Amino acid sequence: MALTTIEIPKRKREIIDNAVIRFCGDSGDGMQITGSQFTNTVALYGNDLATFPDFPAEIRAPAGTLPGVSGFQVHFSSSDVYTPGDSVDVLIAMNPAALKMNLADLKTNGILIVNVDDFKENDLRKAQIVTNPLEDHSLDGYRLFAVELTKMTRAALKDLGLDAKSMDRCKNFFALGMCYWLYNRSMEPTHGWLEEKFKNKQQLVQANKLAMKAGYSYCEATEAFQISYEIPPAKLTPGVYRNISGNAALALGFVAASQKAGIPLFLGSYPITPASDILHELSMYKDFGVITFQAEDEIAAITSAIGAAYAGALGITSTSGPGMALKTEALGLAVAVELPLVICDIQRGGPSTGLPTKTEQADLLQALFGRNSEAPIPVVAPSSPGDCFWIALEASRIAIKHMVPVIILSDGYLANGAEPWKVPTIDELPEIPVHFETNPEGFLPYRRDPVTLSRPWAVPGTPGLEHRIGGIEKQDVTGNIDYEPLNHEHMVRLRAAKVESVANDIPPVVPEGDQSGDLLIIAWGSTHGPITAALNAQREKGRSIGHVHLRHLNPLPRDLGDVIKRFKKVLVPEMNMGQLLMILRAKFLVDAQGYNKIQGKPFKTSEIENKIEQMLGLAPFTSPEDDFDEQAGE
Amino acid sequence: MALTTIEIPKRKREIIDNAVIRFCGDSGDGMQITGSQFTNTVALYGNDLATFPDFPAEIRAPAGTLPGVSGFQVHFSSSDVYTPGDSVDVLIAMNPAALKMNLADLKTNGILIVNVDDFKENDLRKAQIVTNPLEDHSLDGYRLFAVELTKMTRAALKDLGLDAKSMDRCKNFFALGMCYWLYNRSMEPTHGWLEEKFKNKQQLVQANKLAMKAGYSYCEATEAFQISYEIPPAKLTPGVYRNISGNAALALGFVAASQKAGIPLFLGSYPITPASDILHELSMYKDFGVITFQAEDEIAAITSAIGAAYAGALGITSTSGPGMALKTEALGLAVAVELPLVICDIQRGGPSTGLPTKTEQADLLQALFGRNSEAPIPVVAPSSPGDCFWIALEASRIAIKHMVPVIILSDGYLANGAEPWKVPTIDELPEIPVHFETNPEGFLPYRRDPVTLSRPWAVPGTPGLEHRIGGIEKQDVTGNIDYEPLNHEHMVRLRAAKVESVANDIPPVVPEGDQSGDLLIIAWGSTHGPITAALNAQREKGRSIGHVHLRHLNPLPRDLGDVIKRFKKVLVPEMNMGQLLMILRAKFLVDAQGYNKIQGKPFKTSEIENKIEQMLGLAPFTSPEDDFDEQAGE
Amino acid sequence: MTTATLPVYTKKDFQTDQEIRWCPGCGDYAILSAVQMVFADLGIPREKFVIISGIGCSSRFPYYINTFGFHTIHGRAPAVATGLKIVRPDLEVWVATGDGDSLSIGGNHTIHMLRRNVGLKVLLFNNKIYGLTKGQYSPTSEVGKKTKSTPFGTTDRPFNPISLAIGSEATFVARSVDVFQTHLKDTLKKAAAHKGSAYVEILQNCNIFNDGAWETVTEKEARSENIVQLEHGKPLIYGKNRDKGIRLNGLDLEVVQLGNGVTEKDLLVHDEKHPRAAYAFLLAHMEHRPGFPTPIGVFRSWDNVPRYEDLINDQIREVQAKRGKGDLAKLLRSGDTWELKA
Amino acid sequence: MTTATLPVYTKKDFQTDQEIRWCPGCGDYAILSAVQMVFADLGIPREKFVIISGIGCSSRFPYYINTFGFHTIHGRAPAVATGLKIVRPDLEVWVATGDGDSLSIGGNHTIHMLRRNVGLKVLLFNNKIYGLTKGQYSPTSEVGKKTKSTPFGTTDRPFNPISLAIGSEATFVARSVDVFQTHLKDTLKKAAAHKGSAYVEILQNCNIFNDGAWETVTEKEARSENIVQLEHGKPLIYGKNRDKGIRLNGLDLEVVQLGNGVTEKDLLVHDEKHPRAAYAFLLAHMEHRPGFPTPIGVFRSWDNVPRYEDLINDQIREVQAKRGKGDLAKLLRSGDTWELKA
Ligand SMILES: Cc1ncc(C[n+]2csc(CCOP(=O)(O)OP(=O)(O)O)c2C)c(N)n1
Ligand SMILES: Cc1ncc(C[n+]2csc(CCOP(=O)(O)OP(=O)(O)O)c2C)c(N)n1
Ligand code: SF4
Ligand code: SF4
Ligand SMILES: [Mg+2]
Ligand SMILES: [Mg+2]
Repeated sequence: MALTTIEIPKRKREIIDNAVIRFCGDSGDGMQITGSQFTNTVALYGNDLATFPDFPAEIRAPAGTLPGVSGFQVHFSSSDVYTPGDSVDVLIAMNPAALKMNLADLKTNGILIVNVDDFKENDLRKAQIVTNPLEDHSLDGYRLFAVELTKMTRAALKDLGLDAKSMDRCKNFFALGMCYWLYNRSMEPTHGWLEEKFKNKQQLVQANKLAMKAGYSYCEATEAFQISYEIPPAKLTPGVYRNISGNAALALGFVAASQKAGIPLFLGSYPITPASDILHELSMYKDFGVITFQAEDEIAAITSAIGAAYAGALGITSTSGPGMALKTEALGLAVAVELPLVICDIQRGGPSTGLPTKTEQADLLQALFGRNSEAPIPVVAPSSPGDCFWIALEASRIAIKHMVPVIILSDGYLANGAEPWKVPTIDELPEIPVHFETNPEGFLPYRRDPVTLSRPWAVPGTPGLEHRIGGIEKQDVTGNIDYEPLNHEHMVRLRAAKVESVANDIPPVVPEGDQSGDLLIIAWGSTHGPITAALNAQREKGRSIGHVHLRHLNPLPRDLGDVIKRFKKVLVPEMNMGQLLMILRAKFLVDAQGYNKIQGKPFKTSEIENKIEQMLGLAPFTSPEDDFDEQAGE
Repeated sequence: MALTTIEIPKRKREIIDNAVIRFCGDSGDGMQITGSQFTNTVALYGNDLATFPDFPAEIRAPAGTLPGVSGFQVHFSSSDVYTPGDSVDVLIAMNPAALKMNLADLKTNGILIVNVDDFKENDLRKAQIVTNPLEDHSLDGYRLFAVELTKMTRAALKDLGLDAKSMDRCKNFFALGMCYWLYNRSMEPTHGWLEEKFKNKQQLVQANKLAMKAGYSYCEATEAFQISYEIPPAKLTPGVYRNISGNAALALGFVAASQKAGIPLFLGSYPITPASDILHELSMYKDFGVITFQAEDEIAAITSAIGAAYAGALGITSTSGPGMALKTEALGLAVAVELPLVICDIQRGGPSTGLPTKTEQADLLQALFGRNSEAPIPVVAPSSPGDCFWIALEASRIAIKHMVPVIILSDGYLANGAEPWKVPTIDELPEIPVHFETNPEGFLPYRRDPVTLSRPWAVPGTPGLEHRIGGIEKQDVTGNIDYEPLNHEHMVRLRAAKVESVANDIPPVVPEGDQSGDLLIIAWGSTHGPITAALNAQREKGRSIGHVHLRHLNPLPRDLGDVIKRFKKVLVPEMNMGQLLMILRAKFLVDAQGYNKIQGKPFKTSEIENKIEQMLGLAPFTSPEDDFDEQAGE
Repeated sequence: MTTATLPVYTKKDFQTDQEIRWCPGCGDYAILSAVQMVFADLGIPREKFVIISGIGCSSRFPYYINTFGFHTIHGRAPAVATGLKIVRPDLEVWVATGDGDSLSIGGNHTIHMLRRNVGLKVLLFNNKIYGLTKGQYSPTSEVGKKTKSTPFGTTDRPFNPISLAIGSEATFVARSVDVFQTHLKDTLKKAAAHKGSAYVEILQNCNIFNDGAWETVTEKEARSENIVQLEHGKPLIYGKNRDKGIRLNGLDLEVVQLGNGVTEKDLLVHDEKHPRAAYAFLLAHMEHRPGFPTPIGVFRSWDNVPRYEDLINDQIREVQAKRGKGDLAKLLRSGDTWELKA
Repeated sequence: MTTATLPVYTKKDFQTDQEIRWCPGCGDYAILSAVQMVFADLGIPREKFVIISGIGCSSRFPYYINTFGFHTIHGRAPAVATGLKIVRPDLEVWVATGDGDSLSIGGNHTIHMLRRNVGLKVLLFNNKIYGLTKGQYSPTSEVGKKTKSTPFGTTDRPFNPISLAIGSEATFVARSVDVFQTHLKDTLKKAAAHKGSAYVEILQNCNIFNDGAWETVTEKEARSENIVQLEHGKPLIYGKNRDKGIRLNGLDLEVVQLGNGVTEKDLLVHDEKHPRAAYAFLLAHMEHRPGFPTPIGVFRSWDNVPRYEDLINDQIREVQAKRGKGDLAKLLRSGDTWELKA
């Protein structure tokens, strides 16, 4: 062991504020696990962070091809993090296809680690690359580390008696080890995870530990890396944290809502990307009495949930755009019979099948208006993965309090993205009081609470409350079928007023940033991160900007119009063609401007900043279309 | 015959401009036929006219009950007629239920004819009437004619050997005869109709003729009627006319479109009120090669039509609100694959099952936005029953020219209402050129026409054009699946631009009435009649008002904004809660005001006039809600 | 909630104050009356009954029965009822539906409810027509039928609701007729007693748009020649003089005349518990053949299959027995957590 | 348009330039290859083929075959194909679908297509799982299966696609297996030759989410013991040594060991033209019973039923023959018209 001594020069360790690192490779290369482990480790250390997984639409495209590329990005910092990062400090590319698909996002002079063993001619061909980028100087602007990842992993594991395939499966942990060295992180948390994960497969625990160690040592031993980094912990609110994705948080939120309400949770759902995980998560919570019903289609999914709500459960259904389109007739029924229901639409790229694995915010108008006739429904939207937990509670609260269906608009970015989430204690959760009618005295199915305008929840099986409900227009109070003209007008306005009354509980609007000034940004949903980051950056430059991020899209907060009046200009960035924009313009007659990006991926902070500067007359604007027109021609 | 001579005093005959007459009775009383016959006769005479049938939601409610009441209203005139009339000059009520449901619309001092034979205690009870209105002076404000309709009909038919039931079925023709006397009309046209209708049942021809004659003679003989009326023919454009309902006109329009385009017509449909008649009508035109497919549900209806369009047919589907809601996912597919398709939504009262037989305009936002993601579709709306013919041609033309689905928004009022329609000659019909791609050279499925932006229509079976299409996002030109961010943005904007390009063919907006001034009314669909009538009345009073009635709701005419600027105020009356209003406010930032009536029935001219005067500061406004609050209390 | 003594009801207790809006003479009245009587007889507290319907004349049913009722949307009653039944397996959930509602737009929910064996009782009002929309053909209308939507006759082969149900693995399938009140009530009671999905086709006359559609079955004179009653354990005999029967011939059925050496013993003895669903299937197809009678009664009654709602709730109970009832505070803190100290 | 000489194609002519995006090892590749070969063999011009699919891994099928292809939306392929086929009865329209696509969301369109007997050939890729959405159970998954959406096991009884099809009055129903290339091609050719709806269930392995689901049928060692081939006019013999058979026993089937006096003559002889659909139904349910093999081959092939698209087009031709082709000017002026002179 000590026969020859290699002298390792003391290398620089730099303390920096934040870094963005992206692992990418073939779907079979385990990039999601690698990214999650790295995330977990930096989170445990106390950094703030945000992640963005980006996996292919295809189930499993042929190995090494472009459609097969999978990626995972982590942004971690010693201060607040709002987005996974516009561009990347360190890119780990396991094969040529991954390199090709991801290089554009690497910063100039950024660190690029590639697995040279997978840059053979055949690999290049599968990635439709003509000349080897490792040789043609196209990577000259980066700090390239061409590492024999496969070979070195095999060497490290040669004594374990694994076959070649199994050994090669560990090469992602070699890369992970390198990153741990690079950012001075302990491998302990990942050791713990491996031991838990492969409890009964000690050989795999060993193999992965060894591979990781080898990667770490490789950096330590070679002189390739002249510098490593240290990112101190962030100043986060004290408490217990966990990493959580939007879909997992939604599921937890519903379990919490059902527990707080003291009624069973029923999910009727039909699998669809990117909503399926809500079904998967909730189907595990049988110990909470959660009922999950995988229906024959989206219509049965929502109508079974309506049946469950009728029976006295918290009925919910989860889906994405195309499935949402199928549910709209049933939504109208829920409006007419005034039963509580929560519908989760995890938006994805469209129209039609569109871009199933990509994110978009283009179902807002569908949520607001996608039903026959006047059938208003409250709509809420979470602004971050962790916020999905709270939005589930808020939607359930509204549904039960007002006896209405409520739509939650999440999106693919929130659903799959994850962030550290401060775990609430039980008494931090809102109360969700439920009153089931039991008194037959004077009972009438559409007699209303004067404040919430809700009708009684009178579930089958309650003696003396036998009554009939249905989707035909009915007389108020009695619920009897009624075709009278004036009754219809009354009922239409009543249903609208009931939804409007939800605004009674919306807290006053307090913009982030400035309370009045030059520019107000109004937005909703998953754009919260990049907008907040841009807002902070621009305000540091002395600009007067406020930001209202709407959680309630219907009804809107009552004082929103007043807030708008306090600003000179209004900007509405959305991942659609201007849907909230239209609502705001119509309602407030304000000449708000849209900033619309519809590329299946979130805004970059820099894009928002650029747009802000343009609105403030400080810079020309390069819109995504301009980019596009340059690149795609026509 | 001449044993005693009854001296009939010469009675007054008054020449008047117009009259509104309403027949109402039990569903079994044949009121629709009676009304149609009267309509037919006045039309043949050359009056302008409009009709409004109002039948019950129920199949056949028990005879004599309130839900069983059926009515038919005709407004006929020597000048232009725009609506069936706000209130009624002559009301024929065949039973107490009909009287109760319709009396409110009879003008003070109007003529009221009732069948006393059906005002027995039992009849009153079925109508939930406590005291006999014929006796309690509640009808004092009208010119009441309590006629023994049943008895006199039986007397007239006693020699024909019919059973009592068959005789009683003729009493509606007794009433019809009375009306012919009252308005000095010949019974000839109805004779002709009877002979045609009961070709092989001479007994029935005789019976109905006799009953009608008896009614006529009764008026002639008794002194009850002191006055009869004469309404001279109107000055209508010369030509051949027929009476046509909106649904029949739509069906004819599609046959015409298919003939002009030279391609087969395929209707995929699932029955639903009030759209079913389109299916019924088209299923009769087999001699035109029309294919009607009664699908298993609305989804199969639209998707089979998409399949038919793919095959090279003019694919259409017809439905109403709840069925429209079910079609939205498939609409997105049609947008994505860019195939021509026409969707007819015959709007009815909602939400959910709502008021199936009542009219409403509340599906506009569903038509514009009721789909997942950004899936723009041209939307057009007819303004009268006869216009339904032309709108079918226009929708087909747009669909084929731009390779897009097009939505037609009709409504229950247009669908069932009828008006005299000037039959066009073949060369008055627009051309609908169709180009099927046949040249394999350089063929690519998404290569576009530079002006219409449409892709080629390349139908299966064409040698050398084998290609694949689908709902996943695709590369422009090649049509290959493509998930690239910038390609997606390009395609989204391209699909929007394609729909926008439809505006190239929209003629400049020329308001009815004034071209600039105090008030601009913007409206669409079936409200055309009452608005035009109100406009004329108000302009005669010297007010400066224009009226734009939009046929194209998406895209809007390019110069609409300019027109709006020429007026001080904008009023948007709609039978919904303000849907077009929202679009106009958002697009033009104009503080347009809505006038919203949502009672399952059309505006009255007087209501629009009142609103106009209020907008002009000339009168206080009584909204329908005010009415309501007074009447329905809570 | 449940009292020690069983409630005693009469038909009246199941009537509502709502005006009935079916055409006079409609077969729906008879079905309504039979159901009200059967409900009264079952000895189950009234509040335990729920009737779920879709859209159609038949789907107006819930308004006229004084229990809980939910008139939903076209075709979706089985799905609404499934959600309800899973949450409340203790309720008696009946579905009222038409041939259009259940077999056209609602076909998918129907077959899935049956394969899952959800404990619902389904009343299929089969009048071979769309009544409420005024007379278009339905998926049970015979080929060539002229209707509002097929002035030249239909071209669609109809479903046989019984064989479709059997093909969907239904555990209880029966047929009765609106005007055969005793038979209908008996059949409904059997359906009520069945544990899983009970699918009951009721031949119903729509006297307005399809009058006499079931004439061969209901017409007093002819009916005994045209119907064979399926009675468990009894031979398939029919005819005015009970002189005809159904005999098995290999895998086929044949009509035989009794006498001339052919006796009751030769006839097929009905077995509603027959282990092969193909048996009921064979019976169901009999009526399509010239010279064969229409079978009514219980085709199949197979009680060995657990109810869907029980399986779901059992699974929950099992997990809770093993893991204990869920603890929310624990759940929220599950997974990889870390604590940041102040 | 049609040339006098029949085109001569090879498999290659039916391949496209699109990268195939199925997981390596997926059973879909074998099905693709078989279909390409069969298409090449049928002697039909390439442009006459159209493949319509829904959504799922299997529904990517059209992209990889060089014919006309339309990848529609989930579950709706039969309806799209029906519209197409009615307008163009001359085309060869094939439907590619999965067990989720066809039997879950698309169940209604499937059963209606079959009852109507639309001339479509349906390839049901049955892998007993939702592949594309990454592993939830499907309506053909076995009870108790643990999947992403059922971590504690499913509680839904599955459909048997064959019996559901027969219950829907299907005229051609067959089953084959992805890896049995010869059998698969034979079966596809028979489907191609059938006039009406041909429903072909193909047992397909999803090696990612449900690997080995059909192991008992495909596993080299065991397969001959677990499969019985249905061949028209041949007895139902199976087993490695062809020493087992299926015998009819009343209305039931039993497995018998040949020898000891039991000979081939005692066995059920397969009759795909059997006049009673109950026969095919009986065969279909065989595999659910312990000790019974899984039948593959053509269960039922019944050619006496006209195709839906022909009936529709015939009706149009008849009306046109009787009334003449429609005259638009006349039509517009039909009904009660009147003329107003200037
Ligand atoms: C989504 C939707 N599509 C269509 C309709 C129109 N509709 C109402 S009832 C009905 C069919 C009725 O037939 P059936 O189910 O046989 O009931 P019946 O009236 O004969 O009892 C139809 C098509 C509807 N209400 N909703
Ligand atoms: C309306 C709608 N709902 C849900 C989905 C999501 N989805 C896509 S494929 C699929 C099921 C796939 O299973 P299967 O049909 O068996 O095909 P396989 O992938 O197994 O070949 C589902 C649920 C969708 N695309 N559209
Ligand atoms: S239309 Fe037919 S089914 Fe409907 S209520 Fe009338 S008779 Fe009965
Ligand atoms: S997921 Fe399964 S069915 Fe889909 S491509 Fe992969 S192996 Fe085939
Ligand atoms: Mg019916
Ligand atoms: Mg599958």
